[in-house]
Formats: sequence, C-alpha cells, structure tokens
Amino acid sequence: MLDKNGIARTIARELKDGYYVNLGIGIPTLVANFIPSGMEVQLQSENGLLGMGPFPWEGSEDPDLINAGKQTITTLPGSSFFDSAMSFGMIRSGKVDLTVLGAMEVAQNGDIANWKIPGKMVKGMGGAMDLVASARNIVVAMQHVNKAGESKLLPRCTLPITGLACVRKVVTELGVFGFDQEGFVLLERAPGVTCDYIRDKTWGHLSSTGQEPEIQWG
Amino acid sequence: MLDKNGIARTIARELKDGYYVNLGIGIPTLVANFIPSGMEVQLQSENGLLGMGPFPWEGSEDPDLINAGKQTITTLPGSSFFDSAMSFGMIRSGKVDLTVLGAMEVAQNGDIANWKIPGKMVKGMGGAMDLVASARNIVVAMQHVNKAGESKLLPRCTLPITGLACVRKVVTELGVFGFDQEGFVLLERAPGVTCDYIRDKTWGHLSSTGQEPEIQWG
Amino acid sequence: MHRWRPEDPDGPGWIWPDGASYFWDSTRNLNPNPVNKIYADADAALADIQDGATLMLGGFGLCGIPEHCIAALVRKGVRDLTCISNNAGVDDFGIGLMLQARQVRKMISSYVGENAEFERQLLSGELEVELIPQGTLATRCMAAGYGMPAIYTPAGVGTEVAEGKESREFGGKTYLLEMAFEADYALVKAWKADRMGNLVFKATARNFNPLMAMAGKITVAEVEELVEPGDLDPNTIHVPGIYVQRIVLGTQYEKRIEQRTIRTPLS
Amino acid sequence: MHRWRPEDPDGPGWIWPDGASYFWDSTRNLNPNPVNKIYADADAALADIQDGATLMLGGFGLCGIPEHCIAALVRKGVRDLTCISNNAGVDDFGIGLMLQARQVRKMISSYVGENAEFERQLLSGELEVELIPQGTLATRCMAAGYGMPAIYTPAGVGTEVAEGKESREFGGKTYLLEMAFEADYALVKAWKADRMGNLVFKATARNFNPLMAMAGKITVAEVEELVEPGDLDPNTIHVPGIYVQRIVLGTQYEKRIEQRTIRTPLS
Repeated sequence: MLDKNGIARTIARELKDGYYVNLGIGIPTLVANFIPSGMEVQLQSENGLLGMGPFPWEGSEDPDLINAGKQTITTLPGSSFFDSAMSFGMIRSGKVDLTVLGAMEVAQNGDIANWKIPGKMVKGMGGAMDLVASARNIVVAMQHVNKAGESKLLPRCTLPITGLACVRKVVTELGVFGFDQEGFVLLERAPGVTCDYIRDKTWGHLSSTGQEPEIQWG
Repeated sequence: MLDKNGIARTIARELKDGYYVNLGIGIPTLVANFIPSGMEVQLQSENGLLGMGPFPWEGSEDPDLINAGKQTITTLPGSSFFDSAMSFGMIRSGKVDLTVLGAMEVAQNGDIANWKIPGKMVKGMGGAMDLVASARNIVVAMQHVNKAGESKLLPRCTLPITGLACVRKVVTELGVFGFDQEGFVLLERAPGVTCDYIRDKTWGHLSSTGQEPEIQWG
Repeated sequence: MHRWRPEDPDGPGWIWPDGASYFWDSTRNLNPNPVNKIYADADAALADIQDGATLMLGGFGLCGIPEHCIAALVRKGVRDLTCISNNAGVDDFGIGLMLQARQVRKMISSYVGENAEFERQLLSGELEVELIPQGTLATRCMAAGYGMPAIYTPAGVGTEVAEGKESREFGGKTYLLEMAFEADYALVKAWKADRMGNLVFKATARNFNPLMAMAGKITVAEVEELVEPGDLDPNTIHVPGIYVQRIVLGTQYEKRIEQRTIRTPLS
Repeated sequence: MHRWRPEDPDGPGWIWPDGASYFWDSTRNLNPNPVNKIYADADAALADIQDGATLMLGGFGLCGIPEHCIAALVRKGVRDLTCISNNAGVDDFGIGLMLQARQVRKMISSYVGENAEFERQLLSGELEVELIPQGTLATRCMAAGYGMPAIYTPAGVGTEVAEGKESREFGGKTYLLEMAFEADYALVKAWKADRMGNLVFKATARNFNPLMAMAGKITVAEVEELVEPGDLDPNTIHVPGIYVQRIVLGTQYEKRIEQRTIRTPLS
C-alpha cells in the first residue's frame, strides 16, 4: 500500500524535462516535492501564475501571491503572472503537459466525478471542469475506496460528472491504472498488494494478467 | 466650400472633453490639429496605441512606434500599448466615442463603401470593417463628388459596402449631413454654398428646409 | 494629454506648441482641467448604484478583492444585487460582508466554499447561486470587454452545466455556447493607476480584475497607488484607461490571507 | 527553475534546499541543464519547416516583423506557403522578399498594398489572397491561443466577407461566426525574452505578435535581447514561456520605416 507521499512520488515519474504541470489541491500538490533533482518543471496555478515556487518563509508571506488553493506561495525566476482568461486559455489550448487532480469517482471509460455530492452543500467546480475538458494528459490521484468501503473505480460514475472520458491514468494506494477499450488496466501494483486484492477493490472492469510488477521509484 | 482643413475643423466640433477618438487615414487625421486648446482627447490607433501624439522631430523617429497609417508618431503621457486583439476589443465593445473615416460612397440609409473598387487591385479593408460594424458614433469625412463629377451621397452604394447603416454624420466640402428615416438631412451649409447647389450634388434623398445655417467654427 | 494648437492648420503635419519630447515623459501635464475620473472615496464612486444592479467583483479568494468598494456597498445598504465573482468571500471579509447584510440576491461564481452564512442563505432559499466553471467565468468576462457576444468552451460538456445550453462540434470536439456577461458595474482592485485610468495589477491579485475592468458598463477601480500620467511605462499597462470610468485611491488595505502556508526549515 | 529535493517527503509543506528567497531573484539559476529553447540562429530554428506549411508572421506594416526569420525562410527556399500576416511587406522587405522568391501560395491578410510584385502574382493567378478584417484576423489568432474554436464578430456583416459564412443574431445585432486559425508555425518578433520563452514587446511593434505567439503549434520568437530568468518582472510579461518553443537572438535589425513622418517646426 502507498501512503499519500507514495502516490505523489509514483505520479512524479510521469514528469519530463520542460513539462508545464498543473497540480490540484491535496495529494496532487505533493507531487511538487518529488520533481527529480535537475529536472525543469514549471508549475501552473490557474489563478494566474506560471513558475510557482514553494511556500514562503514565515514573515515573507505576500497576500497578493497565492495559488489556486489560496495558499501563500512564492515564485521562481522566470515566472509570469497573467489574468484568469489567459490562464484558462493556455489550459484550453493544450499547452499544459500534465494535469494531476483528485477525484471522488473515476469510470472505466475515463469519466471523472469530483465536484458535487447530491444532498450535500455544493461548493462549486472551480477550475476542474475547464481542466478536465481540455488537458491532454490527466492523471488522477486518489484513494482506491471511499470511507464506506466502496470502490471509486467504477463501471460508470454515480456522482454528477466533471468531465467525459478524459482521465489517462489513475494512481491509488493500491496501484497504477491505465485504460483500454474495455476499462481499467492494471499497470503496476503497490508494494505488498496482490492482483486479486486490487481486483476485489475495483468495481469497474479491470484487465490484469496477474503478473503486474510492483511500483518502482528508480 | 470647405478645404480639407475646413472639413477637419468642422468635424473637430464633435469632440468633447474625455473623448476617445479613432481617426482614419487622410482628412480624418487632420482632425487632430483642431482639438480645442485645453480639451482632453485621446487618440486610439488600432494597431495598438491609446494616447497617440504628434509626429516625432526629425532624428527621433522610432521604427517600433507607428500609427495605423504606418507613419512614425509619438506618444503622450498616459498612453498605453496593447495587442491587436485588445485594440479591436475596445472598438467592438463600443469604448471609442468617435470614429472618423473617409469613404468612397455613403448611402442615404447610412451604409458606407470605402474599401474596394471592382476591376481595380483590392488592397484590403484593414480595420475599416471592424470599425464601422462596432463604433457607436461614426463621422465620414470625404469629398462630396468623385473625380467623374458623380455624387458620393447616394440612394444606395454602388461599390461593395464596408458596413451597414452605420454612418451618423457626413462632412464634405459642401456641408454637414445627418440622417433621418428618409435619407440625408442637411444640417449646415459650407460658407458660400447654396442649398440648391448641395441638393444638386446629392443624389440620395436630401431633406432641407432651404434655411440651413452656414457652418460656424465658434 | 495634449492641447493641439491650430496655429498652422495648413502645415504638412501635426504641430505641437513647443519642442519638447513627450515620449514617456512623466514630468509634464499641460492640461489645466483634466477630465476627472478620480473620486474622493469608494462611497462617492458607488453613489449611483441602485437596488437590483448586476455587479462584477474582481478577486480570487480574498486576493485582489476591491475591499473598499465592498465596505462602501455595505454602508450604502443597496440590496437585491446580482454579484458575478469567482468566490463569495469568507463570513467576515469580502463579499461575505454583503451576505451578512443580506444585500445579495444571486451569486454567479465558480467556487463558494468557506462561508457559513452563504450556506445558510442558500439552503433557506434567500440566496440564488449559479455555479460556472472558472475558465468559463473568466472568458465570459473577457468576451464582454472584447465585444464578443458569446464564446465556445469545452468546459462542462456532458455535465449538469451543459443542461439547457447549446452545444456544437468543431473539429470533432464538442463545445458549449456561453454568453458574454453584462454587468452594470465592475468593481476591481488594481495596484497602480494614473488619472487616465490606466491600470497595473500585482502578482496573482490580477486574476479576474482586468477582465472585469474591461467588461463593466461602468468600471470603478480602487487602487493602492495613484501616479502621474507617464509614470507607468505604456508597455506594461494591463488595462488601458479607456475601460475605466472611476478611480478611488484606497488606504490601509487589510488584504487578509485565507490560507497562510509557510515553508518548514529542514531539521 | 527549481530542483525539489525530497529530503523530507513527509513534511507538512514544500521543502527548498536552502533558505534563499527566489522571489524575482535574477541572480540564481540552479539548473545545470536547462531545457533548451534557444537556437543558434533563425536557420536552425526553422530547419524543419516543410513546403506547404501554414505560417503566422507577426507585425503591422514593417513594424515588429520577424525579419531574421523571413530572411532564413528565403535562404531555405521552402515553397507553397500559406502566410497569415496582417500585411505582405513591401517589394524588398518583409514578406515581400518571400514573394519575390515565389515561396508564397496564399496570403491571409487585412491589407496588402505597397507591393508591386504581390499585385503581379495576384493578377497572374500565381498567388491566392484572402482578405479579412483586421480585428477578425487578430481575434481568430487569439481564439487559437485561447483554445476557442471560433468567435463571433460583427465585422463584415452584410459585406462580401460574410459570403458563405454563418451569421447569427445576439441581442438584436448580427454577428459572423469566424473560425480560429490553425498554423504550423508562428514566427514572431519580440523585444526581450528569457530562456524560458517569456516575451516582452516594445511599443506598437507588439501588434499581432503576442496573439500569433500564443496561436502557433510551434512558435519561434526572434528577439533583440535575451536576458536571464528573473530579469523580466513577472508582472510585465506579455507572452508566458509556455507558448514559446524556440528562441532566436537576432542582431543588426534593419527595422525599416515605411512612412517616415516628422514634425514641422513652427516658422
């Protein structure tokens, strides 16, 4: 089983030199901690920043400088600020190489639901619908099952969806999953987790040879 | 009869304090010379400048600083540069208070033709179609008749039109013309020109009491 | 600003009354009676806002919000407002203050968390809310400022957001038709302005502010610093003054931080 | 650019290897192997352009044109090009040089005067031309960079430009549906860039350049000055580096003036 940092570290293997990356709130944010040393990756924050840096040191917080999670942050040399229309312009035009976000449910056709639970107060979709409708390369970071023990990898989403057939990869505490015509494809197992266990926790269609390797961080 | 400067000076009476104005190439450009002393008028050049100033002194021409007529110009304090999309954005959203341009023909319903003569090399409409489709307040500065002696104020345009029912006022060497439901309305005569003479040179429908005053520059 | 003098109307070019260069020269202001866009305070700038008005309010979270304009709206007590704003503030700051005073009839936003009073009014039916994808919200503002009546965006295709909306395929991909916003007033927060209304924003406090500044029928910009015409490099202006009708110089900005996150030193 | 070190992956926040502030700090560049967007010259940057490609070329008249890229295209001899550019240069400068070399199959422009060779090729049928209102041209570029498949504009309604195009009424006014451009390459001229590709333009040499830079599948920016990351104030960047794939530092710009107009001293 992976912890949150393990999930983030696994996703960080998707990064390539020169990538522009948008990281959602929660586990996706942790991916920034695992950008390999020497690799150039620029983080886009959809509230209007390219070249996001780490949190500021205490006392140097700038209320005019936050990320999309409304956290105080810093910039790195070569950063740029822009308005929200240009920010979503670069997202819509497919310039962001990798988008990592959380989800409540992912369907075996790549649909994602992550903004609304019927009966609960709806806070809004923020930029999630724009991101999932446009990003070329979407990786979901989430827990494999919800608090009720139900799988979040489903035949189809039961919650109101955020976007259609857009997820390329899912990383949970149990493994790494791709997609084919039939549904989910197990690519790698988390350390110490069996294929049967994963199959049991995955309610959507899952292709597995039973021989998938354990995740390696190299 | 008015000369070119007289036409420009007549149009300059339309200016008001705080106006943003787009002046076309030719006679319209001369309007800038008659902005009343102490009045604040900002000139918009659709290639991306608000706050255009006069031509530069010899030796201080900047090839990176031109107007829409491709002439070297200067800027005034408080000017701003922007890209062509924003420039036409402010035109389309009706932020420019007055647009002055030349024309080959104006029809009695306010149609304008000023970009193309069939059989001649067509150079293009530049920004004219955008301007006439969007500007709230369009004044045409032109000669009343063409070189063949034919009226340019017509029942309908014979040349390919640039925009529909958009002209609010026409100023020629013979007078100032508005529009009503029926067609052109003579508002003022040029000094020394009779209403009958104007009627003779205006082939579109012209309303005139015969008592229109001579143009005063105050 | 310039005062042309028609001393030589028949000359071949434009005539300037003296030989100085005005190119990015901040030291001159020849006009004795400049057009006045500057208002004494936010109360004066918002004096004519009526009940039932549609307002755009800039900001993302509490970052770059027009806090003096919001305070003035609360003082004024204007009601039944429709507010287009990415967020709805927190209970005791930002648009939350207007919610406490029950001045808002409808919120058009992308995310409205962090606000208990908001939730209460929504559940009781006092408040209407329309949730819009953030990029759609931004682009519908931009469309207004750019004179485009509508835009196409893929955001929300196949979701609840698409219900009742026209969709259309371009190049094999489906897009929704979304209309430009119309707002009676845009209230924005800028970093610097000159008296012509040219605006410059700082860091991520830019966000929706320039878009809304360009979209409002009447745009009120509250700013931290007011400079002379020419002090701002014309290459660096985010919103040209043509879009801005009213300017207020604010003082003592609170600029509350919503999530104060700091770096942890290595132990 | 940053090198995160996962020394403390379980820590509560992001960890930076030392205590320095990187906020607008131009003196540091920790990365030993930066991603290379910088090409030796325009020839190298344009080496893969094929016959039949669609190019966007920035500039208004001869102002802000990518003159080194144009020279490289002429040297390369690539043919059957479709060029999206507001103007077509003059006979011996700008796109006129490509016309002389008969490299252009189609021009998409708003105004093509001032070019005798252009006229000759057009009349002889060697060259196709599509004339587009200038604002439509600009906005179709912007649409591409902003991921919008099409825009609505009133320009050209009721004219020849509207022929064969879909029109639609919004709020009682008629608009034409105009498609976003698709271009294989955008060749633009900027004033300054850093090696991340962040671009700054000067005065009215900005014009179509930022729009095309954002629209190209591959964007090549030739610049007058190349600075270190952090030297450009992030508030003042016109085109963020995410849009720019290749950078060329040009030297000895000719920057020809098309209409040299000067002020006449009062006599």
